Formats: sequence, C-alpha cells, structure tokens
Amino acid sequence: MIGHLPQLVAVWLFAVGLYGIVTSRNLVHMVICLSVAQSSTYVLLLSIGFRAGGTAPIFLDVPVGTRAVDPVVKALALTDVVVGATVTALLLALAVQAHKRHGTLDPEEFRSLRG
Amino acid sequence: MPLLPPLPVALPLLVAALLVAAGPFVRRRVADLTAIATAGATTVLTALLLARAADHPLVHWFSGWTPRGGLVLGIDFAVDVAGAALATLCGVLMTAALVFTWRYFEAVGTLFHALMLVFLAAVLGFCLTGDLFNLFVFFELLSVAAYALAGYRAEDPGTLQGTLNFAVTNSVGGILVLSGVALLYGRSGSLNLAEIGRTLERGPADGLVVVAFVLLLAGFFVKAAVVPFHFWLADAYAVAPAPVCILLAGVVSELGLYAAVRVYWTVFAGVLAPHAAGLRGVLLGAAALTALLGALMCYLQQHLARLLAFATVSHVGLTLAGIALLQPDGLAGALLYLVADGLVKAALFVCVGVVQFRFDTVDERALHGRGRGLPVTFGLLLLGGLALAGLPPFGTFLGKALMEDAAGRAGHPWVAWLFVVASAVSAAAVLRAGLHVFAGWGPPAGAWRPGPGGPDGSAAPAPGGSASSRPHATMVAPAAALLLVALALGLAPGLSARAHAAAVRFSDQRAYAAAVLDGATGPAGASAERAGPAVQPSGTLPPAALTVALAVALAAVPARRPHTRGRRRKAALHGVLHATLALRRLHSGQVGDSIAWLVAGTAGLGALLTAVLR
Amino acid sequence: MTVLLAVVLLGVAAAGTATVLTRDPLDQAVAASFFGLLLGVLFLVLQAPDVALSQITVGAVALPLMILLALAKIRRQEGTRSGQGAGSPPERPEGRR
Amino acid sequence: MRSQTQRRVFLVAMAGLAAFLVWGMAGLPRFGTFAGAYSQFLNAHAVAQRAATNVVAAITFDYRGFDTMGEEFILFAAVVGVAILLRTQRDEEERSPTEEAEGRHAPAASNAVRALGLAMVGPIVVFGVYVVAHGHLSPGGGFQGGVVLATGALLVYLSGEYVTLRRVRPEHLIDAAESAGAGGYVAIGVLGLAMTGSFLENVLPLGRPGALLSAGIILPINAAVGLEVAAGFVLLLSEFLEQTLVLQPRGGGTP
Repeated sequence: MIGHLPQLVAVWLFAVGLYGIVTSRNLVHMVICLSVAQSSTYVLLLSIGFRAGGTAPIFLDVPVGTRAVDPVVKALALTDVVVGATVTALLLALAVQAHKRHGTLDPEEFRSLRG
Repeated sequence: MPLLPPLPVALPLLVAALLVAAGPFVRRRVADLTAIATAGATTVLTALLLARAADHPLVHWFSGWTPRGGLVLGIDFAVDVAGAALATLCGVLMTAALVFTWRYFEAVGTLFHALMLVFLAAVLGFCLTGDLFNLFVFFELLSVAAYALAGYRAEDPGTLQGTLNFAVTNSVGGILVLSGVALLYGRSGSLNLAEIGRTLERGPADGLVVVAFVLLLAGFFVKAAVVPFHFWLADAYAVAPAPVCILLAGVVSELGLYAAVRVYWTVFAGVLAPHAAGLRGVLLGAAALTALLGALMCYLQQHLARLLAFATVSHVGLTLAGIALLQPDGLAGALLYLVADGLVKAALFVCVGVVQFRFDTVDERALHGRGRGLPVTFGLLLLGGLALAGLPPFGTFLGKALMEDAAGRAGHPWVAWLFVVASAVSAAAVLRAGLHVFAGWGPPAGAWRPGPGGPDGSAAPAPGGSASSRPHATMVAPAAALLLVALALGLAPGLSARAHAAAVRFSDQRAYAAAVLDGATGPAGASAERAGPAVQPSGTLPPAALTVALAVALAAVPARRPHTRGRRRKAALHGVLHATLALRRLHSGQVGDSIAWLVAGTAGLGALLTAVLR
Repeated sequence: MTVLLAVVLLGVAAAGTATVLTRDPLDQAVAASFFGLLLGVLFLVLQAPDVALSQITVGAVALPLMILLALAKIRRQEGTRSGQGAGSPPERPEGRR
Repeated sequence: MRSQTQRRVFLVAMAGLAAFLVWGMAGLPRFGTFAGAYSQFLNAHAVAQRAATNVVAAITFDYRGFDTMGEEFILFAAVVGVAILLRTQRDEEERSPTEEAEGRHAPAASNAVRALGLAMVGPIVVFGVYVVAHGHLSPGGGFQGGVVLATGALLVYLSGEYVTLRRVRPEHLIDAAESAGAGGYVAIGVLGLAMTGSFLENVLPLGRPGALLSAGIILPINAAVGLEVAAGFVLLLSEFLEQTLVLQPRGGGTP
C-alpha cells in the first residue's frame, strides 16, 4: 500500500529545497532551504533500511535474532545529520557576516560586490 | 596488514587538535613551523606509501575488521600507485602553501593552520579510502574545511558572495553523492567499493545503476568544475586567500576527477562495460565543452585569480578527455597530467599571491607595468605559462602526449586538436597577463575590452603587508620549487611506463576487488598481460611545438588595439563583444544560477546517459 | 503502522514545503523547527531512535536557535543602521511574504 | 540569468531530474523488504562480537568507527570555521552586555523563569551524561548526549544569565575540551594501531553485553565524542551569542 511513498517524499524534499535556494532573496532563508534539501537524504537512507515489522536494532530488551531494521543506514544517517548541521552553522555565520559587511541579505545585491 | 596507510590521515588531525588546544599559548612562528613540519612529515609518509604500493595495493582494514567469509564488515584504505601519487601531490602542495603563508599573512592565529591540516587529512583520506561512504565523509570534511578557508578574508567585499556560492553549490553536490551512495547501498547492501562492484557486475545495468552513476558523477563533477557544474569555481578562487587558492587549484578539482575515475573503475566499469562506447562519447563531449569554454573564459579575464580559475576549468576538461577514453593508455596520461598540471597551476597561484601581496590588487589593467621590479616572479610566471601550454620537457607535456597518443589510437584524433587549442588559449592568457603586468606591454589600462560590470578585482587588499612590502624569499621559492618538480616529472626516466602500469592496475576492476576482498597480493594475471610496452610520445612533439607557438602568438595579439575601421569588421567585432558579454553574464556569480545550472547539468547528464546506456 | 507512516511522511513533505515557502526568516525559523521535529517523529516511526534523538536535539532545537540568534544580530544591525542614517546601504524588508 | 528565465530553466530541469530519480529509485527493493547481507550479519553478530546491545552504536563507533572520526572532525572544522568567519573585525568593538540592558534582545527574564531555568540545568546535565554513557546500550551516545549537554549551558543563557555565562565560560578551557575530544578520538585510533596493528581496533576487554562497563573502546570513544560535541556546540552557539549581544559596529549608535 505504501509502496514508493518514502522515496517520493525524499525526491520532493530535494526538489522543494532546491527550488527554495534558486528563488531565495534572503540568505538565511536560503540556508534553511539547503537544510530541507539535505533532509531528503535522511529520509532516503532510513527508508531504504526499513524492514516491515522490524524493531530498532537494539537488543537490550529483545533477544538477538528478533527481526530488526537495518542498523547500517542509521549510522550513515547519524553522520549525515551532523554534516547537515555543521554546514548550516557555517553558512549562517557567512550570512551574519554578509549582513554585517553589506547591510543586505539579498543574494542578488551581492552581484555588484563580486571580488 | 600494513601499518602505514592510516598515519598520513591521523598525524595532521592530531596536530590540528593540538594546535587549537594550545592556541593562545603558541607563538605565530611556532604554529607556522609546526604546521610546515607536519605537512612535510605527512608528505614523506605518502611518498613512502607511493614506493610501497608499487607492486600491489596496500590494504589496511580499520578497527581490525578484515572481511569475514567474503563479507566486508569495516572500512578499508586501499592504497595503489595512483591514489598514493595524488596524495603525495597534495602533501607537496600543502607544504608549499604553508611555506608561502609564512610571510603572506600578517596576523594569523593557530586556527588557520589547524584548518589547513584538517583539510590535508581530508584530502589524503579521500585519496586512500576504499569505502564509498568513507569517501563521502572525507568529501564533506574537505568541503567544510575549504569553505571556511575560502572565507578567511571575511572582511573583504565579495568574499562572502564567493564563499557562499562555493559552499551552497558544493553542498548540493554532496547531497547528490550521498543519494548515489544510498542507491548503491540499497542495491548491493554494501559500502565497500570492491564489493559493490562485484555485486553490480552480477546484475543488469538498469535504472538504479544509471541513476546512481549519474548522481555520483554529477557530485564529483561539481568538485572538479566540469561545465556546467563549474559556476562556483571562479568566484571561490577570486576571493580565497592565495595559500588557499594554491590548494583549490592544485588539489580540489583534481580530487573531483580522481573520485569520478576511482568510482567508475571500481564500481561501474564491469556493469557498464557493454555500453562503454556511448559513455565515451558523452564524456568526451563534456570534456570538449569544458576545455573550450574554460579556455575562452580564461582569455576574457583580467582578474588574475579568475583567469587562473578558468585555466583550471579548461585543464579539467583536457584531463577529462584522457579519462573519457575509458582505457589505461588515456588514463595513464590523465594521471600524469593531473599531477604535473596541479603543480604548475599551484606555482602560478603563488606568483599571483606575490603580486597581490605586493600591490593589493590582482587586476591586470590596474597592474599594467607595475610589476617591473619583480623579475623573478615574472620569470616564474612566464615559465609557468609555458609549462601550462605543455612545453617539453615539463611533466604537462608528457601527460598530454600520452593522452593525445591514446586518443589517436582510440579513433578520436580530433582530441589532439582540442588539446592544442584549449591549452594554447589558456596559456596565452597567462602569458599575456604576465607581459602586461611585469613588462608593461600593450596599451596601459586598455579599456576597449568588454569589462565586467563591477570593480573587478580592484578591491581585495592583501591581508599581510602594505603596498610597499617586498615579497619575501619564502613567498617566491615555493613557485620555483613546484615548477622544478613539474620539470623533474617530465625528465624522470621510465615515468610514462610506470604511469602506464599504474593505470592498468587502476582500471582492472577484478584485480582491485581480488586485492581488497581476497587479499591477493601478486600482480594480477590480467594486468601483467595487458601491460604492454610503454608509449613513446616522441611523435607528439609537433603538436606541442604548435601549442607553445600559438600560445606565444596569442599572448602578443591583444597588445595592439584592434582595428575598428570598416563597417563589417566593426559589426563582426560587435558580434564578438556581444557573445562574450553574454558569456560573462552567464557567469553571474548568483547562487541561484549555479544551482539551476547544476540541476540542468545533472538532468542533462542523466538524459544523455539514459539514452546511451539503455 | 502503515497508515501512521504514510501520514507522517506526508506531514514531513508538507512541513518541508511550508518551510521553503515561508519567506519571512523569523517565521521560517519556527517552521524549520517544526519540520525538524516532524522528521524526528518520522525516524522514530522508522525504528531509528538514535537518529531521531540527534535530529530532535539538532534539527528542532540547536539549529533553529542558531537561526534565531543570527536573525537577532541582523535585526539589531538594521536597527542601528536606521538610527545612524547616512552612509549605510538602503533599508530593505527582511523578506517577502 | 534573469530571474524569470532562471526559474523556468530550473523548473524544467528539476522536473526532469525528479522523474529520473524516481525511475532510479524504482530499482530499490520494495519498501520494507530490504535485507542486505552486511546489516543482517551485524544484527545477528554485533552483540556477541562487540558486547554492545545497541548495534547502531557498535557500527558507529567500532565497525565503522573511522567514519565517525571523520564526522567529528567535520564538526571540529565547522567550529573552527565559524570562529574564523565571525572573529572580531578591526572595525568592531566589544561592548559589555551589562551596559545596554535595554538593548539586549534576550527578553529580560522574570525571576521565576530564571529560577526555573537554572533549576533545570542540573537535570539536563545529568541526562546528557547519561545519554553519553549509555550509548552502547540504548539509543543515544556521544553526539546526542553532547548536544544535550550544550543545551544545558544554553539554558543558563535563556534564564538571563548570559553575563554570568560569559564570565564563567573559560574560552580556552572549552577550546581545549573540544580539541581533547577530537584529538582523543585519533589517539584511541593510534593506540589500536600500536597495540594490534589496526587503527581504531578495540584494545579493551569487552565485558558482558548490557553492562555499563562493556563494549570495549566504544565507551571511551563515546566519552571523547560527547566532550567534543558538547564543547563544539557551546562554542558554536556562543559565537552567535557573541555576535548578537556583544559586538557592535564601531561608532554604531546606542539603541
């Protein structure tokens, strides 16, 4: 029933995030849109590793051998979350600095400021 | 298991952490010396790897997880000659950049050095790893370090725009790569390059394989700055401080190509083998477009850093042409060219850094004739420009000769002409700029050319000295040393044979998989068989001579004002001006434009490859 | 289970779209926080509590906070600039609604 | 490109790319049926091999611990990068936040809010340490716990004690903590290399699965990561706080 919905959502998030970047007139907005596009990879990774009826791969209360979802994609997604967060922080710092220097957050106004 | 492979990554990371921890208590010169010594020691380690990997790849399994029962459980470094050679190049360039930094920055804390070392570790990990996700991790690590380094001069106008374009475009490239990794994991259940390759080879080249291939290729092409993924590059180069430019030009685009080749030859070569002819066509087309557009844009620039940036784009195209032949001969030439060209471009950026340090600007018009007092820099820049054109016996000549030879035998003789035109035009731009700036050739502040809208390059005060400061020997020496190494590469006996052997190894997917997964150490049978006698590139001297002559001639042309008599000539000139203006407008530096082109490029690549691979 | 998953997935898609289409940065920070939270819920449903915990601490708390701080800085500058008058770039609206 | 053209080019290309991606994803195993050999093996054997009941932690910090080392340095590089980008410029001066209590954007907290916030710091720190220390047993670990710990420091700010925070925030110590965390990870790796011949290989006794002191080097690595992440996020947030509250363009008017 659910079919390819997770992957469609991943593609949608990627597309919508990029749409936001392309049309953005505000750097902070652009940075947030990038993080939306980045979140498509979390959804894609975790949906690939999902197993219907599986538990989380933590065998503290359930015995080893219980049907569990893929643990590898979770390790990858964890790394991915950190990557997304750090890039966002760096870009926000750039935006703050840009506003401090140029008094604007509109990327189109940067055109004349190219070094 | 060899102990050596993890060390070149661990050492700089450890020192970087120490530098930040000890930050407030470390004097500037101590930080400089520590960073240079670390980069030097790391380079020695990579050179050792290069020597040891000559016979068979060195495979190191992290956390002790050697494959169990044919199943890969951990992450491996699989060091072969190509990877180790590129790692050594990166080490050399980093050492040169740090030596250059010694006098370039006036006040700089330990943070800059720490970031440079993190960048070095990331780059080396990228070269050595045999794991697809690990490759992505190092891809992101080197990106994040590079964003911060490129934005180092945050107080300058334009820096933020260039850095932002760089960071956003490359982050989207990272998303593409990771999506490709996820797809391959979903198909093969593995993250090891060799293991994925084996799994894919057993199945069909269906939609998933094609899409994963396109995603990885596009992501790496963003790093490599293949047209139309290149829109971030000139802006990043224009704003990054000179030591960082040395690395961006010499290392980052090289790594993008390297990753594309590595992934192709370990993962996709087997499954896509039946479609190699179509793939070759698409890649050759991208290569030609990149080489020509880069050369043209290069010739139109007056901002020296932008000029070299587009020269980089053009040469990425040339290297891609060698790679696109998809066989060991072209690959051998491409590998050699990658290394030699990286050295030469880094040397040229050192020269530009000297100019910037001395005059506070890198605008060709503003600098007209002002460089007369810097004869050594002038000489090095001219030599670098000629090496860029492939003057024998520089290593660039050897690499190009091998690629031309391979293209001719593969039935694409036109590639030789592409090489002549693209490298002549880009080298001519460098020579012209050198003659204008250092010898005062041509009209002063010639305003006839279609200038860019803004004050291109006029701002960007040198972070260090004032206008009166003289460049120190530690700033010029790296350029001389780098050119010397590029020269030595061309003169080293038997280098082309070795490059050929390395390329044969590199492009043997089964031998790679056997070495990584089964621990096979001997030279693989197939490799030994195919390693024929090395190519002798003596037949390619005439094109090289033609290229150099053309470069020199083109460099001298714009020294005269164009004749504008006659209505037809005027109209023609007008048309050319309009075309170049349109081209410039395309390179708007807008993040949105970069992303739109990136998406269009990926979709286009997807459509083309779907057509030829199905 | 399947229905829950479908609902959460569609919610994530909608929240992501809303985050992108919210052009005012301050509103957007709130939208982004909600989107981050919803992603965390999705990860819980997908049996990935580790990732959910990371996502909620980072995506729904730390990052929106950084955005708010960045915006506070920017707002403050605009305030200073308008008070200062001449010599500063023209005032412009923070975003378009 | 003009924005109209740009948007059109993008929309057409994006539609094509989206269709292309969906076509590729159709080749994935049907949702919910994935069974890769790698993950199956780890789910079956990781607990026995590593004595860690949280298989994700075993992968993150052991089987693929080298990835996580790279990830920690991504955070490290970002913190250093933000510090570089936001470093005090020549034309700015520091202003003490006490001088301008009214201009401060943080709402002046009432005493009740303040007390509540400060009262929550203790439990949050305890929770953070708990999450770090139990990473190999249950969901959590160095990263999540580290962020929780950093949030604890943030609460001090939210309760209006930023000035206090600034006073008690010994910057060098936090820098050192971050570096110690990141460097410690590498050091554990080198220790493995020296003792067993493989970088990051386990050198500690594994213990009994489910016990707090188990899972070999996963626990010390988690501690290193927790230290680095907590310090890193405190540094990141305080860089932005610094921008908001303390730095002023030189000559800028008083609000």
